Amino acid sequence: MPQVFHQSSNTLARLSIVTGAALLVTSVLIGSNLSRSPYVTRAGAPVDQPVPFSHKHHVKELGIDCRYCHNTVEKSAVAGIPPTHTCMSCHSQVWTNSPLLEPIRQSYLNGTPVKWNKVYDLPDFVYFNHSIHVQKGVGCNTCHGPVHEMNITYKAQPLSMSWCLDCHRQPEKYIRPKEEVYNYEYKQPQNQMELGAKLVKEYGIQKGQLTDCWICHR
Amino acid sequence: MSVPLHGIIAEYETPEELLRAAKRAREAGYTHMDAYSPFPVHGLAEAIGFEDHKVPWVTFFAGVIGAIAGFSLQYYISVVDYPLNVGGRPFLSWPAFIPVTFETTVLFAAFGAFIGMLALNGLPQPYHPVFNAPRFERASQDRFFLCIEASDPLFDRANTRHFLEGTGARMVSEVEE
Amino acid sequence: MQEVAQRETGALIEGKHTYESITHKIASVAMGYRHPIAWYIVTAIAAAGVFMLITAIAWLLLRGVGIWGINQPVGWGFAIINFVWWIGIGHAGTLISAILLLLRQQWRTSINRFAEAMTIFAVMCAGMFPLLHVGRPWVAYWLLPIPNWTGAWPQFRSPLIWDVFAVTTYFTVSLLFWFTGLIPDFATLRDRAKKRISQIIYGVLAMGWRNSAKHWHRYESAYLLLAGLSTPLVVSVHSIVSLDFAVSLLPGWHTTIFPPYFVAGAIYSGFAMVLTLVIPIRAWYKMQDVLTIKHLDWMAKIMLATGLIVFYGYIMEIFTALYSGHSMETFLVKNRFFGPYAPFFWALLVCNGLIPQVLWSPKVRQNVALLFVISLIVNVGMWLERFVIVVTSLHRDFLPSSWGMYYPTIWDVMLYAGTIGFFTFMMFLFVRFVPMISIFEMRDLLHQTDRHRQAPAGAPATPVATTEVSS
Amino acid sequence: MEKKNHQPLNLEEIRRRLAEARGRNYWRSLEEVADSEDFRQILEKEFPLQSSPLGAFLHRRQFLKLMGASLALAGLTSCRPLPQRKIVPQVQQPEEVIPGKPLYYASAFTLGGFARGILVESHEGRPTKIEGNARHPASPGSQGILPLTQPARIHPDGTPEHLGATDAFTQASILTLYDPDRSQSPVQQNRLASWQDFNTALAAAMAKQAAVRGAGLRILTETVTSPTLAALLEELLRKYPQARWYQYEPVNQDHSLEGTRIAFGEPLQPIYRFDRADVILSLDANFLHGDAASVRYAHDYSTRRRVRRDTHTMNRLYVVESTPTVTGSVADHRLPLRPSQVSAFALALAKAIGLPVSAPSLPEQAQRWVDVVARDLQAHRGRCVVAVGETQPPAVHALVHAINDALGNIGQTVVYTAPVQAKPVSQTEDIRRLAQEMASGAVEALVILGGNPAYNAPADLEFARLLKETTQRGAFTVHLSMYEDETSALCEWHVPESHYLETWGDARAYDGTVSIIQPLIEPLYPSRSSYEIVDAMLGRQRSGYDIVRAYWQGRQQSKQFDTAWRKWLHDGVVAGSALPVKPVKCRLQSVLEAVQKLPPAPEGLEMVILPDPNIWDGRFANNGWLQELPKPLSLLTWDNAVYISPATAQRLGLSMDTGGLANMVDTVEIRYRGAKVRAPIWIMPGQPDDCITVFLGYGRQRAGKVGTDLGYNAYALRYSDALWSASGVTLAKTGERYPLASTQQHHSMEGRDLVPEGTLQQFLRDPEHFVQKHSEHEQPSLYPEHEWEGHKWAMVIDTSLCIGCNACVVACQAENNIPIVGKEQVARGREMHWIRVDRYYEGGLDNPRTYHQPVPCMHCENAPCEPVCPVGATNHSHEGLNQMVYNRCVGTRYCSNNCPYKVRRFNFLKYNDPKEPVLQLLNNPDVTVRGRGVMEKCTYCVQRINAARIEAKKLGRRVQDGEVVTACQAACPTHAIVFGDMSDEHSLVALAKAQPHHYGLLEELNTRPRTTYLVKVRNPNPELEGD
Repeated sequence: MPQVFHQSSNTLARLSIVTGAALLVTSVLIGSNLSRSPYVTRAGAPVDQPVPFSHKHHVKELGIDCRYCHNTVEKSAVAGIPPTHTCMSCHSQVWTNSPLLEPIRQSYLNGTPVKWNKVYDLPDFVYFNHSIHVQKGVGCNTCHGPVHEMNITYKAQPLSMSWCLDCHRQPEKYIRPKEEVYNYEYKQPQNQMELGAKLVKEYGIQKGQLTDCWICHR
Repeated sequence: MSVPLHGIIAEYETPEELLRAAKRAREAGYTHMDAYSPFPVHGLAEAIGFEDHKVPWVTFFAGVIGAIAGFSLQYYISVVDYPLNVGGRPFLSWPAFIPVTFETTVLFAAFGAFIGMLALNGLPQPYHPVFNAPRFERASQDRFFLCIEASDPLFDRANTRHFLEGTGARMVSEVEE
Repeated sequence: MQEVAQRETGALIEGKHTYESITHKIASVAMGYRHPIAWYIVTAIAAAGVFMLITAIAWLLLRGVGIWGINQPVGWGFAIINFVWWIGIGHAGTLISAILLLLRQQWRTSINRFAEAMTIFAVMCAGMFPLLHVGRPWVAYWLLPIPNWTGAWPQFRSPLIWDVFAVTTYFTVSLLFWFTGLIPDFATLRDRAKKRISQIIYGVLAMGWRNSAKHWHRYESAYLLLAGLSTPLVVSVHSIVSLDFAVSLLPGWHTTIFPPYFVAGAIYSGFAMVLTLVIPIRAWYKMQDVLTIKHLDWMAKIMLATGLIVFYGYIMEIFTALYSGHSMETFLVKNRFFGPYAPFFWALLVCNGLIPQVLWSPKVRQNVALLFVISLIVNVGMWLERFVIVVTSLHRDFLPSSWGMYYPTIWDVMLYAGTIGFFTFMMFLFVRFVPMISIFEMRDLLHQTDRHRQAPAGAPATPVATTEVSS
Repeated sequence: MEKKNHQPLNLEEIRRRLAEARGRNYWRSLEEVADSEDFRQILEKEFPLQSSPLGAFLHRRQFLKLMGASLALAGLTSCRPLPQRKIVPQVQQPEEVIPGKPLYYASAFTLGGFARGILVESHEGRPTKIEGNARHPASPGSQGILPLTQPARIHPDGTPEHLGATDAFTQASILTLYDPDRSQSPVQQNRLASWQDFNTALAAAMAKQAAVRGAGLRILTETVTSPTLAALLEELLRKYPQARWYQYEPVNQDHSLEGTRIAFGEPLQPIYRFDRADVILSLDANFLHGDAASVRYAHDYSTRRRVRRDTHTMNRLYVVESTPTVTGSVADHRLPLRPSQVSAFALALAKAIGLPVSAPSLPEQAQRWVDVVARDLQAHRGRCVVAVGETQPPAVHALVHAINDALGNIGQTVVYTAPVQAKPVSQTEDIRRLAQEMASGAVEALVILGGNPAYNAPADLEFARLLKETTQRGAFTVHLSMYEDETSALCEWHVPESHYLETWGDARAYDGTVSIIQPLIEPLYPSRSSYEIVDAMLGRQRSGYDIVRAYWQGRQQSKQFDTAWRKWLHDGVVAGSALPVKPVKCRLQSVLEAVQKLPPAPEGLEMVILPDPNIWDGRFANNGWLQELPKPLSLLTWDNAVYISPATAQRLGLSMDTGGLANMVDTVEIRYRGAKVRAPIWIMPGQPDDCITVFLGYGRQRAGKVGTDLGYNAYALRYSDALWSASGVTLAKTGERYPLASTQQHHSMEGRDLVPEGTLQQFLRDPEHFVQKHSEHEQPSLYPEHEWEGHKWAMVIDTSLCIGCNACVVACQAENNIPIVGKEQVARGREMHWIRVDRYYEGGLDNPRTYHQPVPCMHCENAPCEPVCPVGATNHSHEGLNQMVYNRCVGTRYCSNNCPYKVRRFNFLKYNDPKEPVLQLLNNPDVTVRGRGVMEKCTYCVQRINAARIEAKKLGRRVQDGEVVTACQAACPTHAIVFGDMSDEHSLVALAKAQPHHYGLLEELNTRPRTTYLVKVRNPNPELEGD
């Protein structure tokens, strides 16, 4: 009498196969989505700073130009974090005794720098050069997002390689006239693709080269 | 005792006896039946009037899909999505893409054959009424069975039983649903 | 039980056997059988090997491949040698079960299950090496085409990618083929099982197989198709492995004859390994009457044949090298003959070329002990072949300034020995829990050979009027 | 002071712990030191800000990039979220500093007192790379030879800056700056002390000496060419009239100074003008390597060896030498002779050109040489040079001056200036006198400024013993040095010396040109320069800057001093400070007398003593780059060996086997005047028979974690009357074998046409068919041609010019963060150098012809490494660069296997472990630090290409020729390496590729290398062909 299993086991068997397959698919989906999620990329997550510096206040409300503080953005690979001295050039006059600014004053007094937390942190094998990007019409907020709306600064983009490639493959999708680079109000025109194509030619951007590994990795 | 029957099953000692019995059952006009043997017996399927050639087709189409999937994967990666100058070779270095295409073909085809066979046989199916038949465990060892199912239009508890007993069966018994 | 007369054509199955007796003989090994002491000893030793393997891998992951003997210029050492060697060993399984099935060779029946198991475990061992030999194993998954946020993909011009696909396909298909073959036998075991637990286990594995003629019908065509698919596969796998070398431009690697003679070599070593394993097990489990001298004889013949092809390959390699007149090629031959690794080369010729020639004599082919020794020698020889190909080609290539030597370290050896332990361990577990010979095919074989006999002169089938209904 | 009221640290104890400790432990144990109450007090008292040496530095500078570098490993291996990293701006941004942009400052590196001009690349305040200063006579750039259209560098103030050549020492000197083994605090009698303690002690000692007018005060320096330091010392001697200032370093100029004294009656500095010479004869003069002017000489020499389509003449170089050297290896004709025979050769030559000398007999071949060479020289009167090496006795130097005089070369190809040394004395005499005074107990205060006499003074003086006794006698003995070395251990006081990149100073080049040495960085540890010490001895506390500036202000009484000063700093040279050429009159008589006194040729084995080509006199023993740098010709690393000729080795039954991983060689015991030294042999083709060569600089006892206990100490064999060569040496085979790690195991070309060569005559006869070419396009391909766009970067290396000095190798190592792997790994064949200089021999063992072939990545257009990479980690850029992407590499090593040039290097282990934080400061922030398990290789210095391209693109122009200079190219003294864009047919590289004698290595493989070569062209004398 070889009847080993109960009738229900048939359903059970088939069910287990179906669920097994389903599990496989979902786990793959979850995995791939997780790896792109802000949890991993930290995109959109505000980063605490020793001093709660508000770009919104300084940029939008006071209208200070990006380059006032990030003064090497046109010359160097790094945009530059302002030295304490830059802060004090105003804050020796205004908010001179605001408790929030205490670390700045301390730094200025005993010459120890302020240790800010990095918001845009590329892996060490990636070499990004600000100066060439602003020279070729990549706007600040194309990568940095609506900084002028940020009270506490956060990373607006995942900084994944595929994200970089998106623009390096088709710069015309994003670039704007040089003079608009620092304009945070700038809106892409309807004819972005034509404009982009025109600018790519005008700025002598060699598209093919932009996907060479050694453009970013060395 | 009106237990619904799955059918009536007869046990034989040799494949030849089973074959003969099956043929006679066909002649007697039975259509819904199945034969059980511990190893594939040639002509048995025909004897119980069973033809099925789906498995080769499933395999074939799976293979074709595999080939297309394999090659287009390589084409998309090397030509469309991220073309790279590798050692001065063209993006579409088709000769280099042959091996992988071949492998995916075989892989898909094999899965086709395996899954196709199981699916068409309705496996896995751990429970089946025929297992209720007495001594049926011998079907996977040294005995040969012929089962005429209750769903058969000509099926009649008494007649069918009588018929089977006339086919030189070692033993005839009823199989519960 | 009916009595069975002595069969004349019984060289493939000896002694008196009925379906029942043969089923019992094989199935019982997997269920409630008192195993020979040898089984425990070998399994214990093999287990120790497995631990060694684990140690070697742990240290490797901790320190990096620098613990091995590899260097510039010899970037590949034991890892790749062993990879090729193991892959080769696997081939006999597929060949026996697939090609011989297509060729309707009955004698394959009693060894195919065993050989297929060997294939699977050999490929497992082989698969470890490419994975472990990379500098950063934790990113080895980059060799698979997984969509990822770097936007980078594998590079399909590389033979290593071909390997990935070839080996995984090979493993999967072999597994399917093996399992398909096992389904009816699992059913047998399920039906023979006394204990509930083994009933369930084998029952699950048998997936409700019930030996129905309809099942058999589809089953046979599927089985045949899988065999048909495995046949080109087995040829392709080692061809592709050989392309790892043939595609390069290194003298001694850049050789068009590689694919065919790698495949031949693979089968050669595969059969050697089958013999190495079958001969003792056959003795320990008293399988002489199903694994007969005739089987060994046939396998020996195949070894002889493939061995000759391989030998021809060596000669052609040397010939083309010299005939090409390419200074680098001729130097390579010179270096193999008289260079620092010459002993390995000559040993290889002796092991693979000379010694197996004794198989011409039937006496040798039917001398179990001798066969066993020869099979071991061939295994060694095939390993040496890979060593010679990998190392002697690399260590002296184009620029004499960058010539060097390769000396394996203890870690190379431990990893290699470890895989052998793992392989043996798995084989013995297989023998313990799974019918090592395909039972239903043996019954079939028995039936085939019975055909010639007229029906047994026993009492005709007498109807037994039974009224009780099974419940 | 509080020293009394707490238990002082026992430094011996700490050193023991440090010796055992490795890596992080090392630093932990150092922190143990730092944490000790004692130490912190000392530091805080001294440097309020610098409570921890490294920490202080970290606070002072901005460190985005540095932190990058230190996390590079984590970065390389992970795509997971990294730990939150800090970004630290400065408090006040210095004017010229643009974060992320390097600055270049001119300074000078001195070796043996002689300056080589340098430009130092500085990233956010940390020097990372040294280039030659083309404005400096001792580190000439390629301008003049190669018409550079564009400056390679822009100086902070915007003026164009050409790069000059350098030697390996200069390149590697920056590693010493960051050496974790440098001494970091004053030490008194093995106890950590403070600078204040020292100053107190020094003041006391000086006061004591003031009483006796300095009768017991002795100062020992190395060779001093610094005007400032000399002035300070003179001032000191004026103040303490009885005091003495001695100079000693093992590799000095005694013989050449004495030679000029004999020949001209006064010590002079001979300067050769190889650029004006048609024929050059070198008598044991290795003028292309190691000499104060080597880089310049190599440059000048190369101007007459560069063969192009329009070339008609070349100079011809004869070398007669007692040890194979790079100079000999590039000679048109080379004759190995024992040192005594070289002297004899000089005499015979003098005789042959008609000087009244009696010539001893010479071997037949040498005699034939004399006749031929004499004829050739006389045929080029006034256009030839006879150069003599320091190893030859003074009389021979004098004789050579006479020969040059007789050949009318003086004033033409050989000129003389006043000595460059501030005080041209016989240093051997100096050290001997000091030793005598120490023995007599006359020395009460001994101040040793730099140097390491206890290790490297002549053996017969027993300086170490005397120094120990003097200290024990209670004398005030001080040793100022960067390491706490053998000498420090025997002095009462050791005080840490500042690295030259940390301090102010000045020095003269071989021609007297003065350079101001300006620091690039604040001292990493509390340390002083010799200037500051002497100033302190004078009872002042001026900073190095004040001292140097004050001196020069005093010299130049002009309103525009500031302008001038700024210009000097900017240019790296003090304009017009070169010493004027002196008209000289050769006194033949005194020369002849001196020559009479030459000893007769000795019997038996002779011994040559040379400074090690990489470690020099031992001062670079702890410099890993130089230790792992293959020594020219032998390509040995991490050891010194005894060179011995094949025939002699055979005679003595000595052998070495090069089969295995390391070279297992016989060891011998060298016996000389009672001294016994055990050393491994190296059978050196081209070494004269019955003549061994030993090398100084090894066998250090207290060099540091890297350099201690390597090799054997040859100083034990060096006697004050036989500095460079000795006879009567005996060798005894010990029977022990010793492993030596050489980077090349096989020395013949196996008849493969790898380094084709030919003579000038052949070239002139038929330039076009000078080399048999494999045309690229006769090779059929299954695939279509690849289309290139934009620049096509390419390199051409002129094998006629390469002298095998290895400067390029170190330059590359410094530029590209290439790790050192250690002797065992080198022996396994795992060295990491991205460019190697292959050396092949051809012809008989006794005097083979030598070929040098630098091999970087070929950047093949059909790169065999690329198709085999399973993950596409190596592939081609649009500009034709063979890209290697470390962060994509999984490490299959398939690419390396398939590379016919074997230029790829693999990180078999974690070579680039960020163990020593201070070494992280050295990393070039523009180059990824590679982790374990990834492949790497020459990138054509892509970081420099990208920098140039970005600047060019910002200005909307193309990168122009000469704008990208690779590290190897910049360093090369003979400018044998040309790099540029071959798609621009006016570029130098395109011109080079258009030359008839241009070829690609292994081009028959159809790899289409972008790095190609020019055939080696020799200019042999037909009369000597076959020699």
